[in-house]
Order: sequence, then C-alpha cells, then structure tokens
Amino acid sequence: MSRDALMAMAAAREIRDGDVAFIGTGLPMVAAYLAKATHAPEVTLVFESGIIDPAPLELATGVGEYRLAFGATSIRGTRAALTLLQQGKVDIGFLGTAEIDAYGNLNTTAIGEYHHPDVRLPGSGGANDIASMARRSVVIARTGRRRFVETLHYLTTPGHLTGPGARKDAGLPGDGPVRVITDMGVLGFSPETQRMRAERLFPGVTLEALQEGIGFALDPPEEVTTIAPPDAGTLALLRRIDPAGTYVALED
Amino acid sequence: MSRDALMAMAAAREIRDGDVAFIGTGLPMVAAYLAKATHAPEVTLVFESGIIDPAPLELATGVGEYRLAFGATSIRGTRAALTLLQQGKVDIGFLGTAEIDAYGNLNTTAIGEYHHPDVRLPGSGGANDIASMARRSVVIARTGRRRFVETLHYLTTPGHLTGPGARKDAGLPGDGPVRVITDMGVLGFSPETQRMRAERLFPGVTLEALQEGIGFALDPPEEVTTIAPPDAGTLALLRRIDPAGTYVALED
Amino acid sequence: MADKRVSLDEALALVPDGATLTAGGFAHSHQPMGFFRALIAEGRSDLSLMGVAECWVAEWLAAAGMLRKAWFSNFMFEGFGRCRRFSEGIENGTIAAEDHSHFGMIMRLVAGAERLPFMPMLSQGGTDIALLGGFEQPEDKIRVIDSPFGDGQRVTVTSPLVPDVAVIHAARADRLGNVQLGGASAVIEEQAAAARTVIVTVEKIVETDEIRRTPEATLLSALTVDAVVHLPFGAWPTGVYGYHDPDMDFLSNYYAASRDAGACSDWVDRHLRAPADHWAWLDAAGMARLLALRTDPVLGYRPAEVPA
Amino acid sequence: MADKRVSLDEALALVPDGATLTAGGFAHSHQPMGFFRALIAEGRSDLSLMGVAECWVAEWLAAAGMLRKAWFSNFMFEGFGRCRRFSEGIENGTIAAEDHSHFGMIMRLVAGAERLPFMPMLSQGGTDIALLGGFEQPEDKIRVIDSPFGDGQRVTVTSPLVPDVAVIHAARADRLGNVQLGGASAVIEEQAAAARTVIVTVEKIVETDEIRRTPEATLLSALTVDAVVHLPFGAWPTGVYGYHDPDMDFLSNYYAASRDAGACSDWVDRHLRAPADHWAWLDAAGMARLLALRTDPVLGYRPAEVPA
Repeated sequence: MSRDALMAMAAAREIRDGDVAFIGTGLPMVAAYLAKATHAPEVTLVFESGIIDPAPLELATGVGEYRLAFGATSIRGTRAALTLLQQGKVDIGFLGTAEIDAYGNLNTTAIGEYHHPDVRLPGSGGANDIASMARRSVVIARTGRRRFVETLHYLTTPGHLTGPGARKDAGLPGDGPVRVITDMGVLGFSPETQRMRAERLFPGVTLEALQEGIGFALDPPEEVTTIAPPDAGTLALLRRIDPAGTYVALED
Repeated sequence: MSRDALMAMAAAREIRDGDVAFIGTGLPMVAAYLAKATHAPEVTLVFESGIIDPAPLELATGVGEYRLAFGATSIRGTRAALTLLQQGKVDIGFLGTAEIDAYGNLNTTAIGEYHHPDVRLPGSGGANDIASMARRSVVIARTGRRRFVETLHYLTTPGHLTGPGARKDAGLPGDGPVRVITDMGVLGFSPETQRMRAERLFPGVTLEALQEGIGFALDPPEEVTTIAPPDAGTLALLRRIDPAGTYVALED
Repeated sequence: MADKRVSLDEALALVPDGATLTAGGFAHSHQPMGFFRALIAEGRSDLSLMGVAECWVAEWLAAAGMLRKAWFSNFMFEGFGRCRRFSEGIENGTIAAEDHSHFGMIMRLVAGAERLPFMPMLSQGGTDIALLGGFEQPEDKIRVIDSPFGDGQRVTVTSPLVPDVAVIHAARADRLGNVQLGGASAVIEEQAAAARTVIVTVEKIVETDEIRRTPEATLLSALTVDAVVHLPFGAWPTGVYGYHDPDMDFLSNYYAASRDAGACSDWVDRHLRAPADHWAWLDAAGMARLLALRTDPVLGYRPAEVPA
Repeated sequence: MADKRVSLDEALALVPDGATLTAGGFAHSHQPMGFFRALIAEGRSDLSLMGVAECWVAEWLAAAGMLRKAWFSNFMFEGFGRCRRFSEGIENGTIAAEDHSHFGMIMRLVAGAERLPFMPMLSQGGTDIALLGGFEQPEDKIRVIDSPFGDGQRVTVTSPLVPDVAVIHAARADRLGNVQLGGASAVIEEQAAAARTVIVTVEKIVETDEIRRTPEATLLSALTVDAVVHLPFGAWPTGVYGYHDPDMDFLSNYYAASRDAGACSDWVDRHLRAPADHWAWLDAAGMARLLALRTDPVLGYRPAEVPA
C-alpha cells in the first residue's frame, strides 16, 4: 500500500466540484488532477505564476514551467493570480511546510533564531497569501516531532494563529486550515479550540501511533474513521497523472 | 487671424519635447499633434481610454474612437492609463471647464446648488485625476464672466485650491495648473498667491480687455508680452492635422 | 467550471427591481445596449448605477424612468453633448447623484472587488467630490488621512462599492465564461471583479479550445463570470472594436429626440419598448444599416466612404 | 520618446556600488542572468535586492559576495532545493533578510510605484512577517489598522519600496523601450513601475511599427523604460517563453557546486567571471547546447527527446 497514494486521495477529496483551487507543484498538483479526473471535473486550477485553468499534456514539475502554461484559458502575472485570493474568488489552497503547530500555523522561513538561523528556508512565497485569503486551506505534511511542534521558530503562514477570533483581529478574511493531510492520516481542528485533532486514519495506523509522530498533544477526536485504500481505478489514474512517480510513488 | 489657431499654438507651446502628455478630445488633441510635428517630436500621448502613443491616420473625434487606437504602441484599460498619473509618469495634462476661479479650480459638475442644480454637467471624468496627479496642468477656457468666476458652484477639479500649501494638505502630488489658455491670451499664476495673472496677450488684445472678460480681479502681472500670430507653416500644419476645422477654425 | 450559457430572458431575470448595476463600455463603445434595450422593454423600477463612463446605459435608463440614483464619474456624449434625460433627472430631483473622478470610481470598485475597507489614492482630495456628499455622507465616501506610518504624507482614502450586477458586452466568450475583447478595455475588468453577479453578452460564443490559443487576451476569466448570452450586435448602436463602428446616425437621432422630454418618451416607446425581442430590434434597424457599420479588419475602424 | 538602446557595458554602468536592485523572472524563467553574469564579472559591492522570485539572481549575487541585504518573499530552486549561498549568507550573517509574502512584496512595490505611503491588503497580518522585523523595524513595514471609515474591519497596511534599478529580460522591445513578452509575466510590470531606473535586455530589437501590430501585448510601455540592451540568450541558463527552455543541466551543475562554499567559489570564477563578454559566455556553453534548448513553437516548450 502506498502512503503517497493515500495522501493524494485524501488531498483530492478536499476539493469540491466547481471549486477554484490555488495549486502548487508536487503532490497538490497530482491531487488536483486526480480530483478533476474523478469527482470534481469542474474544478478550476490557479497557479501563482499567473496561469489559470491550463490543459497540460504532461505533469509539470513547477508552476513556472512552460509545459504547465499549455492550453491555459488565461495567463497574466503573479499579482493578478494573488489578487484572485484577495477578491475571495479562491475556494481552496494547498500548503506544504517545514514546521506546523497545533493551530496549523506554518514555518517555512527559518529554523533557529530568525536573525541568525541554523537553517534558512525559502520564505513564504505565496503560502501566507493563500492561507490568509483562500476560503479554506489544506496543509500537506508528513508526520514527525520536528515538523509537528509545540512552538514554531518563526510563524510564516497563518493557521488559526492563537485560536478563536485571532484571524479576524489580524484582518485575515479566509477561514484558515480545515485539514492537515499526513502520511498517517488526516487531521482537522476542534471548533472550540481550533487546535488539531485526528479525523481519519490510514489503514493500519492507530491514534496512538499518529500522536507519537506529533510533537504536541492532539485535541480529543470527535470521531475517527479509517480510510479505505485506493482502488485499482484510482491507482491507474495516479499512474497516468504522474507516470514516473515523481510526486506520488505507488509503492512505499 | 484665428483665435483658435493662437490657442492651439499657445497650448502646443506648453508641451516640452520628451513629455508624457495626457490628452483629451478637441483642441488639446490638435495642439498635441502640432507640438509633435514641430518642437516636441518625442512627446508621448496618453488617453484615458487606455490608448498610449497611437499613430492615427486621421484626426479622431473622441478618445474612445477606434481610429485613435490605430498604431498605438500599447492599449490597456482606463485604470492602467490613470495609474500612470498616480505613478508620476505624466508630465502634463490639459483640461477644459465650464467655470474656473482665480486659483484655477474648475467646475464641470453643476451650475446652481449641487443637489438641485439649474444645469447638471457631465462630472469630473478624468479631469480631477489629471489635475491632481500630473506634474503640471494647463486649462483651456474661453474668457467670459460666467466662466471665470469668483466662486465656483462646485469644485470638481483642483487648481491651487485655496492657495499656497492647500494642495499638499489635500494629498495632491502634482504642482497644479501652470497656464490658462484663453481666446484673448495666456494666463499664469503668481507664485506668492497662486492666483491668476496675465502673461501673454494675443495680438490686438489689451490687459484691460482681458480683465473685462474675467469675473475676478487678476493679480498684477510680472511682465506681459504679445504673442506673434501663427506663421504660414503653422497654419499649414493645423490645416493638415484638422482639415475640416472641427476643433481649430483658421478663420474667426 | 460549469456551462454558463443562458438566454437573454434568463439573464434579464438576474436583474430585479431595485438592483444596483454597473455596465461596461465608454464613449460610444462596448456598451451592452442590447441587454438594456430588452430590460427597458421588460420594465424595472428603482435601479441604481455604479458607473464610470457607460453614458448610453445611464441615459436610456433615465429616459425610461427606471433610474433612481447613480454613483458615477462622467456621463456625456462624446461629440454630441450632455446626456439630457440623465442630467434633467438630476436637475428635477428624480435621480440622485454621487460624484467621483474616474479614478475615484475605479478605486471604489477595486476596494469592493478586493474586500478592502478602503483604497488609498492621490486624487479627489480638497475638492467638492470629497467634501460635499450627494446622497452619501462625505465622510463615508472619502477621507484625507495622515499615513499610518507617520511619514507626514497626506493621502486620500475611498470606501468600497459593490454592484449587484455587472453587464458587459464583449467580442467573444466560451461557454464557461472566458471573455476576450480587442481594443481599449475601459473599466470592464474592475466592474466585473466588483459585482456580485456578472452577465456577459457576446458577439460570438467559441469553443474553450479557441480561447486557449490566446490566453493572454482573456480579459475576464471564467471564474468571474456568471452568465454568458449570445447576443450579436449586442452593443449596437454603440460599437465593438474589430466588429463594427458606433452607429452615429442612430445615436444622433436619439440625441435630437432627447432634447425634448415628450419626444424622447415617444422615441423610447417606439425604438426601445416596441421590439418584440433582440432580433426585432435589429431587424428594425435593417441589414443595410448594420452591415455598413462593419469595421475594416486592417484599420480597426470604418474608413470614410468613397463617394459614388 | 528617445532611442534608448545602449550597450551592455553602458547599462552595467547604471548600477553603482550600493545600489538597490529588483530583477524580473521567477522559478527558472525570464531572469536577466546575462546582465548579472556581466555585473558579477565587473564586480560590485554592497548590493541590495528588493526581490520576489528572482532566485537565480539572488543566489549568484550571494555566491559572488556582492549581496548585502534582501527584502524578498521566496528564493528557492523549483525542483532542486534551497539557494545555498543565499541561505548560508543569511545563516552566517553576511546577508540581512527582510521577509514578506509574495503579495506583500508586490504591494510594497506597487505603493512605491504609485507614490502611496501604504497599500492595504488582507494577508500577512498576525504572523512573524508582520510582527518580527528583519533589518527594518516591524512598525515601519506592516501595521494592522482599523478601517478609517469606522466599519470595524481590521486591515493590514504595508509601506512602499522603491528600488534604484530594475533589470528585466524580455522577448523583444523597440528602440524606444516598448517591451513584449509571452507567457506568465510574473512581477515584471510592478517591478519596472516601482524602480527609479529600468533596464531591459531583450532577445530581439524590433521596429516600433512591429510593436504597433500587437499593442495589447505590450507589457511595459516605453514611458517606463530607460535603457534597452540587445542581449540574445540574455536569460540563459534560465528560459524565455517562446524562445528556449531553462537549461536544467547547467542549473543543476551550479546547484551541485553550490553545496560547498569552496567549490561554488571556483564555479563562479570559472563560469561567471572568466568570460570576456556576453558572447564568450554563450560560446563557452556552445551552440549545440543552446540550440537544443529551443522550444517548439506550437507547444511553447521543448518536448521530450525522441530516443536515438
């Protein structure tokens, strides 16, 4: 069974038909095309490079790649793409991260003290904008106690900040993260605390094993279900979307 | 002798070579093409419709006319054209008006009380934007005591507002009007008061006759000269630019 | 993206009594007159306009007695003169006006489109546009504030406007609502972005694959458009760049009628209310008249006619 | 408009020691590497960058020891990983960093371009981007304020940035500086609008009449451009949409060298500093390599090669 395939399936499931989805390179791009090929044929994909609704003949390895531009219905600049977020026209965005805390806040800037970091990371890019302004966002992050941390070294991208009311005080219009998709299962957020809690587990994963890979205490779950493994049709689609397994390996 | 030709000449003279000039329909368009054909070959014309630097084969009768779009080096929308003003990239703009006061403030909105006007006029359009943000502006207005008034019925477009310092307090970046070109001569503004004063008279016009056509007391002039009538070459150019005499009649 | 093609009647139903509208085009170009002709024939009451330069829309709605108020920056007929029914509506108090500069109107629409409580800008300050309200309180519309960064700069800020419906006429769109248009695009992008519902009427509906050939030319992306109506000559008697010139004779005929309220009312009944549908409206104009307006594809306009 | 064509050397002279720069392009596209290769060969000190996504410019300036600080939103190598010399410069304190989101950087450039003391926006609030300064005081960069219209909305405002020089690589321009470029245009318009001096390097200089054929495609108008340099393959080893793909092998070769400071320094000396001029730089790459990068005019990219 492939964890990558389960993650791609879980990510695809977050996309509703008719959504406008802000997509980056990698697993989210595979997930978006999986959604489009299955339950969400009318999803519109937007990329921060300014490419809208492309029809690429093969999987692109970057949002700036020319093969991604092929067949777009609109190509503008980065400001135009990000302005769609500010206009409230983007339903869902996907984010990756180096660190994530219990509120879904992300760090992609620095490990260590910001001014003299141990490891300088690339910085926000469009992530802060997506997480601030898309109606909802989804984080994709493999578990690990150095990734899922109690305290971020730097808060690059807002999740629920310090909890209820904090996003509004900070002027952020979007609802923030609704799911965190890991290699062990899918997490959500308790409505009362806006802290993370388990929702769905991958086959063979226990709640205890999941908690083990998380560096903070998860909120008590409401209900936890187990996700069914991908069927042959889904696997075939994933193979067609990402033939080389660049982002989604079909074998662990 | 043609007053129109003198006005067009005087307006053309306000354009410096290399200027970016924001131009409307009518006499300013003729003046701009006269300047381009004589001392300012490198002037760039910008129109509020979003047309930049066109090469029309014949005189357009409107900034939205398709014959004006011919040969443009750039065509965008109105926001893009007006944003050039806000970026400080426009050197000079031309304005017409129904009323003008001693500070060069203009009314193109209403005659009578604003909420229940005797005559409702078209409104600002781009005029306020040009007068607020171009480096300098030039007003073209035939004399008359109902046009040159002590008190406007409505202040649509800023001249020097209430005098020194007022534009800065109102957040306006441009220097405001530098000349008012009338059918009797050219007016400027006293540096101390920023009120209007005579600068140059058309042939045969006296200072007294000019003041007679103005409904407020002009500031004392520094020096008043008389403008030489257009030579045959200028008249021939005007005839070529506006063959039908639509905006510039060559006979009074 | 779903198929957004609807009939003209279905699109008209998106505009209820009391709606706040904005319409594309400026001068004698790109105004969605076919749509508004039909709306006038159907009849609506208490409409408002958040307009920039859609002078013909404003004027005909005023002439039909359907316009109650207007936020706007400039309505006039380039080459003719004032919009008489609109202007007299303000003069006699039947239409309420709120004045702006063009950039001021655009910035209010941009603020509305981008969910911003205000936009900063460098014009309008110090004038009656900022100081004297029409039907708004001036302090709800424009303020001049000190920069919050304490640098001493004074800057005008203006509040957002969100129209209920934007109506745009364009050259072509696909069924999803990807819209392309040649020539100067006026304020179409900002109007469509700001409105809650966007209706686009087009000369031609093309396959999405045709749009994909020139993605840089897409003015409105499908994700900002709600309804697409196939309405050839839908801007007539105003023009469409690359298709046809404005019909200056027809416009002039209206302008002459508009100088008298009674004559104008007759004109509206006869020309706007009488046609049974869009085709009857075009048929009344006649083939010879409409075809004569076609622009030269090289010049982009209709050159002067060769004398017979 | 005057003729703005200058030689590469003349354009380089517009960038003094201590200059603040911004450069076009993003990911592996449209970055003005030919210009910066030559600038590195000439040598400059204490440069700053106001950047958005010009990762290769940032990295090579860092690798050459010429970069002192950067306002920016994201520098990384799509498909490879971190910009090592740039990142290690921050880690070891030789480069000072001020972080933003992409939209935050763009809004600061827009404010700078439009003479506004600030721009309002809806992202960045509540995060360390807003709360923790790099080399700026946070309150000079971003504040969250209440709307001046008293509607209770909280909104982020950000202060302007004005680079001394913008360097852009594009497909073509005329001698006056009207610039056209296919594909996604990244942040080129905002960068050029904000900078005091704008240098454009192009694949091809065309007649102004050629620009006039497609005025809608003009990305930068001549009135925003100060210098035009004819510099074919001036983005190489990054790509130019419609001309050539990025040279992933060459970029990868650099990326491998960059993982070690010493190896990287050798690489910079050999590849960037040694060539006598732009042609020597391209000749070192060789004709076969450069021609193999050409994109298919129908697809817009270079399809996978057919195995021999």
